Amino acid sequence: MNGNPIVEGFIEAINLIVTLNPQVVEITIRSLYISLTATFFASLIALPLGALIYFYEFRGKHAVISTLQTLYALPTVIVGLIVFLFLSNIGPLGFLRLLYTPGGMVVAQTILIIPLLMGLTVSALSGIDRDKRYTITALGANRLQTVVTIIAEARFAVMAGVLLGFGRAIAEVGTVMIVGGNIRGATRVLTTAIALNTSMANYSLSIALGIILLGVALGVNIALSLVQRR
Amino acid sequence: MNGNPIVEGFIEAINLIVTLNPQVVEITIRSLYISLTATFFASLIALPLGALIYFYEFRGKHAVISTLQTLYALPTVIVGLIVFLFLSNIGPLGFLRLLYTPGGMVVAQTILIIPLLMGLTVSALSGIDRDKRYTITALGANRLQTVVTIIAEARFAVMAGVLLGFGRAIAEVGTVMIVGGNIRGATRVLTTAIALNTSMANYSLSIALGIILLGVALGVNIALSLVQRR
Amino acid sequence: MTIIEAHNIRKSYGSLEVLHDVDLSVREGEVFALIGPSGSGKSTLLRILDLIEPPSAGELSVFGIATVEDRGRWLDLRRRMGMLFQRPIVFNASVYDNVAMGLRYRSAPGDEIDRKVKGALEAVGLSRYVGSRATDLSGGEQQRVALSRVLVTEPEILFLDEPTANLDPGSTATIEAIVTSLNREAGMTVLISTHDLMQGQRLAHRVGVMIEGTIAQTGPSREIFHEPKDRRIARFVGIQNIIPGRVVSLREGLTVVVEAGGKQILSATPPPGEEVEMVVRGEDISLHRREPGFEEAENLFPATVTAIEPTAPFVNVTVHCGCDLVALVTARRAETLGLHDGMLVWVSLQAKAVHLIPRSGAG
Amino acid sequence: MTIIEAHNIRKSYGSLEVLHDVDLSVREGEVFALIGPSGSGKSTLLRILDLIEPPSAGELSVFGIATVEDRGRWLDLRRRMGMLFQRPIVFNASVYDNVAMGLRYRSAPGDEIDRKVKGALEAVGLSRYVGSRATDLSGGEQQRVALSRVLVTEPEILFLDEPTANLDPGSTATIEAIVTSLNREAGMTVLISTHDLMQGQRLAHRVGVMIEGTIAQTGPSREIFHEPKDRRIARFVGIQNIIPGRVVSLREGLTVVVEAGGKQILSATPPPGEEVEMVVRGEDISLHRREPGFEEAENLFPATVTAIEPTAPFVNVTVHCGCDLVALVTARRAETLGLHDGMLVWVSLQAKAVHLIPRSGAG
Amino acid sequence: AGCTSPAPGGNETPNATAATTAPAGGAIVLRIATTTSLENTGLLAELERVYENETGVDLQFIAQGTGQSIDSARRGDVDMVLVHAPALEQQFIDDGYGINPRCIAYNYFIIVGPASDPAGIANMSPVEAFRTIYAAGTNNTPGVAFVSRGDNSGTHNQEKVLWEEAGYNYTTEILNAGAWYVEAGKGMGDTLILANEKGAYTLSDEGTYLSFADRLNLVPVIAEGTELLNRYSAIAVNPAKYPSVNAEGATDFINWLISDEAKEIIGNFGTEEFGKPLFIPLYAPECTEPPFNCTCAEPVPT
Ligand SMILES: Nc1ncnc2c1ncn2[C@@H]1O[C@H](COP(=O)(O)OP(=O)(O)OP(=O)(O)O)[C@@H](O)[C@H]1O
Ligand SMILES: Nc1ncnc2c1ncn2[C@@H]1O[C@H](COP(=O)(O)OP(=O)(O)OP(=O)(O)O)[C@@H](O)[C@H]1O
Ligand SMILES: [Mg+2]
Ligand SMILES: [Mg+2]
Repeated sequence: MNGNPIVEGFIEAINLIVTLNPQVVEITIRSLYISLTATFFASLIALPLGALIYFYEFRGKHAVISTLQTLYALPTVIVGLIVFLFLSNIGPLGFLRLLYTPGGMVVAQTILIIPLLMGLTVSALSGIDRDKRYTITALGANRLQTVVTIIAEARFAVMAGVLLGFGRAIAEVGTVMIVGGNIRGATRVLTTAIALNTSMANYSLSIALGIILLGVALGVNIALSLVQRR
Repeated sequence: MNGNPIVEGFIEAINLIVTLNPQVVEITIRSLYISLTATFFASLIALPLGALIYFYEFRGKHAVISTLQTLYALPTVIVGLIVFLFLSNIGPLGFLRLLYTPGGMVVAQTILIIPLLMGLTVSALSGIDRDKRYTITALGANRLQTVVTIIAEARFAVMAGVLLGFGRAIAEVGTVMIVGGNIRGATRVLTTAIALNTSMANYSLSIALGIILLGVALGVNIALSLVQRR
Repeated sequence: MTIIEAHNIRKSYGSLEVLHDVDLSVREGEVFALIGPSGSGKSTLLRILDLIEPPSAGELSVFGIATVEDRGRWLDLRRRMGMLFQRPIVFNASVYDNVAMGLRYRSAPGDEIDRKVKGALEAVGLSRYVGSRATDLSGGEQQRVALSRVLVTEPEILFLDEPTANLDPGSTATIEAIVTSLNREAGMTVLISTHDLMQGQRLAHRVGVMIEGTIAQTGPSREIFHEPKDRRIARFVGIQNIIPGRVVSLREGLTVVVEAGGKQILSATPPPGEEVEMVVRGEDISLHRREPGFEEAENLFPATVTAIEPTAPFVNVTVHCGCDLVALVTARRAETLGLHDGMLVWVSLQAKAVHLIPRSGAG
Repeated sequence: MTIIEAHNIRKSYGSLEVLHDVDLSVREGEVFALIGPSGSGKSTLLRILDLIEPPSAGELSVFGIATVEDRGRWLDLRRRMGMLFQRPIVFNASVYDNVAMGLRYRSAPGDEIDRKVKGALEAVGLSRYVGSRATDLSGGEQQRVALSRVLVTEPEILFLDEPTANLDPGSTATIEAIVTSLNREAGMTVLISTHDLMQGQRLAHRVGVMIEGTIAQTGPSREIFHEPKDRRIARFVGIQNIIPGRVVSLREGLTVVVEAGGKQILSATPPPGEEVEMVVRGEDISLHRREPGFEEAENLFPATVTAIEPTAPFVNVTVHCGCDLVALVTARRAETLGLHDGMLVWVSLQAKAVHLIPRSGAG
Repeated sequence: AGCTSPAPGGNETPNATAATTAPAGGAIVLRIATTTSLENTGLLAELERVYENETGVDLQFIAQGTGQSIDSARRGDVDMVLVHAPALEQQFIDDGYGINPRCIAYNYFIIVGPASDPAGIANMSPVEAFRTIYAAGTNNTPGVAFVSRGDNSGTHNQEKVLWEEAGYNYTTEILNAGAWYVEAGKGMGDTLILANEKGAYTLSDEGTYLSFADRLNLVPVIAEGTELLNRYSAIAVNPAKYPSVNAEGATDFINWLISDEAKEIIGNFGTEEFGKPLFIPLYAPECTEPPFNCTCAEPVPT
């Protein structure tokens, strides 16, 4: 038995970062790229949808919100599997040839975090007080303008939701493993590398990669809060 | 290739539920038990801690909240690995003999969702207006009474956070796989069963189990909102 | 010309009926004040008239256009109106961006926005805050930002929902002055809700009293304050004396009413029934040290002072003269009269200051 | 006995200094009103005195106990006080549970809680809502729930932060009556902040004027309203006439001041300097149709009416007599006088109604 | 090797990075589904490095569960498979989805267990050993337990074969045989860790065991016997079923795999790290005879 893998993981993380290990740099950038892109597309879809759900009173609104909250519990493997079945050669979207590509991984993660982002957007907007809504309407905003204004106003809470979504995307392994295939040099990302190294008992390397992943998440977090504070 | 695994998954799910397949019932109950217990303990720890962070102004408060948000991106595999290293025979807590037991899985999931629950509690309480805090203080509440009152007042938002935490716990596979070991009849839960069946290409069974998992989450969701509405 | 015409408006939230049987018509260029107790539905009615929320039932036409049938035109109509809310609402952006919102929604050209925003901030005295974050301003300043945000859109109808409830007298005066001049100079139609009765009186041509979800009385403020239609309105407008009585005869065009103690009181109101209540404002009751020789008031009688309660700058004086009457005199007059408990005074009261309403069942 | 003694209190939020140099001492059994413009720091001061927030600097003793050194005792001290906030704050629970909160925090026995809560709800007329969800009540009702929640804890000092700003006159009167009787009967010390100057006058033994983060003047309300210490206070308390002048001589114990137009005006204030401003309340100026023979006012001169502005139930009359003066007369008196633009009137003004303050630089 | 220097041919091994830069756009991609245990040995990374250097073809290995990788091939999502599950392979070929099977190499499964060998199976034949473990397990002999992969992988299938050969019906007698028989339902590495923590016996492929050996207390108890043979094969996906697959690339790669150059690489792999090779390349005519019975030399016609 060699030393403590957690301590060694820290040392190794520092080592990998200092030496800018090209493989690690590559998969880190890929992770970031895929999860940021997925978060971006998911936000593009989920924020307006969430705002619409928040805005309009309709029958079954409560059920929709409950469903969204339930979908927080959607296992990543299931999402991965379903996306895989769609993108697979013989699946309905096989012709897109997205399976085992970063593009497919973006699709999978986008789908994975949409319910979360929608649900959190609804919650974030619910924090906006009714009089502000009335004010926006009274000022003559049309629907789109209303949605944009209200999201801008709740930007701190919405951003917290987006961050949570990004965190879920970059930390998850189920969908990217199934849809991406963890192909070295093509679709390997931090989490699949961690899973692989764990299965190979390279615990300290796993922990090192985990630390790098957290560092990346922290960076995104700080970057976003700087943007926000402007 | 046989029929569409998604459709078959639905049929199989109904079949498993109707026939009360004893294996499925067993792992479903185990999943529920582990994740509910973990959510309970995590809430017990994270809610008061979150309330304290929200309440007290201290240097570095912003950094603490940022850190919590960053920890949302903690990969489950890493948490599983670290808990594993602690609980393993040669680990510092090996004497507890919790490795490969449901107890150990509860510990791992509890640790996994604590940052999330803390962060979401802080957010939920931030929605409470300052004057309410002043009112509670002015009425002569001591610290504990203040925390309890404010959590009770923000119970809808806090519960949404707890639900999100529960969702994350019951849907994750990384920690339970490593710490629990997916041992049939002992530590196999819905997500590890899904992972196993997926690796065996039993896709429709995976999807069936995913549907059951969502059903369970929906049940918890509805139960909680009924409790809340009382 | 009638600019707002509402008929039979009803509004429910879930099972709670907030408005019912609301009829209202407002003329172009008019200042109309809605007064009424808290929770009576003033804000809800204003929101409906501003087309922010649809009524549950009823007819509403704005600018002569019926709105119920044609929700497609709501946005256009709404853009010709503006509303200021009770709580100062500002958005987490600069003062400039806050004031520019309405214009941006209307896709106004950039230079026009710039000119108008700066002009409006000048007018409310907030020029130096143009770049500040609006949420950092004090309540009064925020309300002025909100007002300029509405005014830059040059609404033809301006709704003000208790615009000064949270403001100090200085900020209140500023806002009242702006509203008055917009009405006088730009001919803007103004609907204001307020629970400051004096504000209603100061600003409005006509006042509507909202009680429990409906407009119970409409008229010039003098009428509302001196000739309320029923007991609830009388109570709400702060009338101190509501005395039950019975009409006994008519004399020289005046109604003679006998109150419980047997005293006869003359009123200029034609009898609304046999069982009536006399409604007399405290400030219409004059007190004298001795019988005034020159007095032309139709009612004149001696009474005993039973209570003196200063409510600066006035004094509430309760006198007993068969029934109890509360008179409101200025502190200076109270001093001059040398009022004290048990003192004998003469009460004079013009017949036209005694308003009669039908006796209502409940107390 | 002094129950609250604050000295040199300062409070900053980040870089924003909200309070500075606040000195205040309140006697047991006193009703003290804080008035001041919005944003001047009234609420902040009340929170500090109620030990909800610590001051950034300064000394504060409550019930004779110095608080700065000993934060361990804050909870005990705070439990002997109570505070009602401006916005009605109720918790999402039943009315009963809302009112019981303070007692539960003090671990009162269940039957005592039951008795007190029911009694308090009775007193504010909300008995029938005991089981309702507090958040469903109207604003006025919620504020009454909040008041009973404070009162059941039987505070020795009651802080009221603009308790009636959002309420209609009826609810306001109820709350004022309760406060007055608690002070008179239970000897409760009351600190109330308000921007309703009349409310301050009505309720308080003493008034403090808060301007820009400090208490600029303290005294009985008559003094504050008639003898403000400086121009800002004069403005705030709504004095219509602030006329610059120069002290020329003393005559029979009165100060003779010449204003810009050359007119001599007598004041009973000893001269605070050579360059002064005369501060005269509009309601202290009497107007007469012809020269009054019997008048004892030290200042008497003819003038021309230049503007008449009704602000019911009063009328603002601007007269020109060298300088412009605004007189406040009742609507009835204006009618009696038959006032009209350009009319010649006589103005009488007692020397003691002319208050002098040192001339300040800024306008 | 310590944890600080990644495992054999570690997929993160810095020395492997030279060849990993993504091929320029337009490079021919060949997708190969394979099993995690094979990927974990690091052999594939080595083959990839050499082959990509020689041909410029972008080899993409997708490591999945055994069932999953054959299923991927059945769906035409990959161009070929590289697996070690003879029964599943045969089914795949018989169903018409797989063509041109070539066996490449073999090694042995090993039965590992605690050094104390509580069931006393050392020096037994594999089948005897299984019988002994069964007896000890069902008698509740303290310390005797067996961890099964339980995931229908090649290794798991081999284990089932051994139980059958030992005379038990796997489904009725072994599953649910008692607490001593633990079904892990996970990959080989995790199963070894699990067995290690429980001090149990398990069946492992040699490669995975060697790469985990430094963190295990388990020792190989039985490493001999033809029953423990572990044969690796490459099979192309039938382009008649899926015209879109890269059949040509698969043919080329299979032909390269059976070339002497590749066999040499395979035959040397692991010597540096473990002091002995992990795989033994198969040559004709040995491969055509029992116990192999497969094709290993005949090039696939292009
Ligand atoms: N969106 C809403 N949902 C449910 N109830 C509402 C809503 N808006 C108003 N109400 C209820 O309708 C009633 C009338 O409210 P409204 O705000 O119109 O009164 P108001 O006359 O403006 O009172 P105030 O003087 O206190 O502002 C109240 O009982 C209130 O609780
Ligand atoms: N917790 C806080 N953080 C930052 N600034 C604050 C805080 N509380 C009050 N302020 C600021 O302090 C100043 C004084 O506020 P305060 O509420 O005491 O005024 P006020 O006299 O009560 O005004 P109003 O009459 O409008 O209630 C304001 O500029 C306000 O924005
Ligand atoms: Mg309102
Ligand atoms: Mg305040």
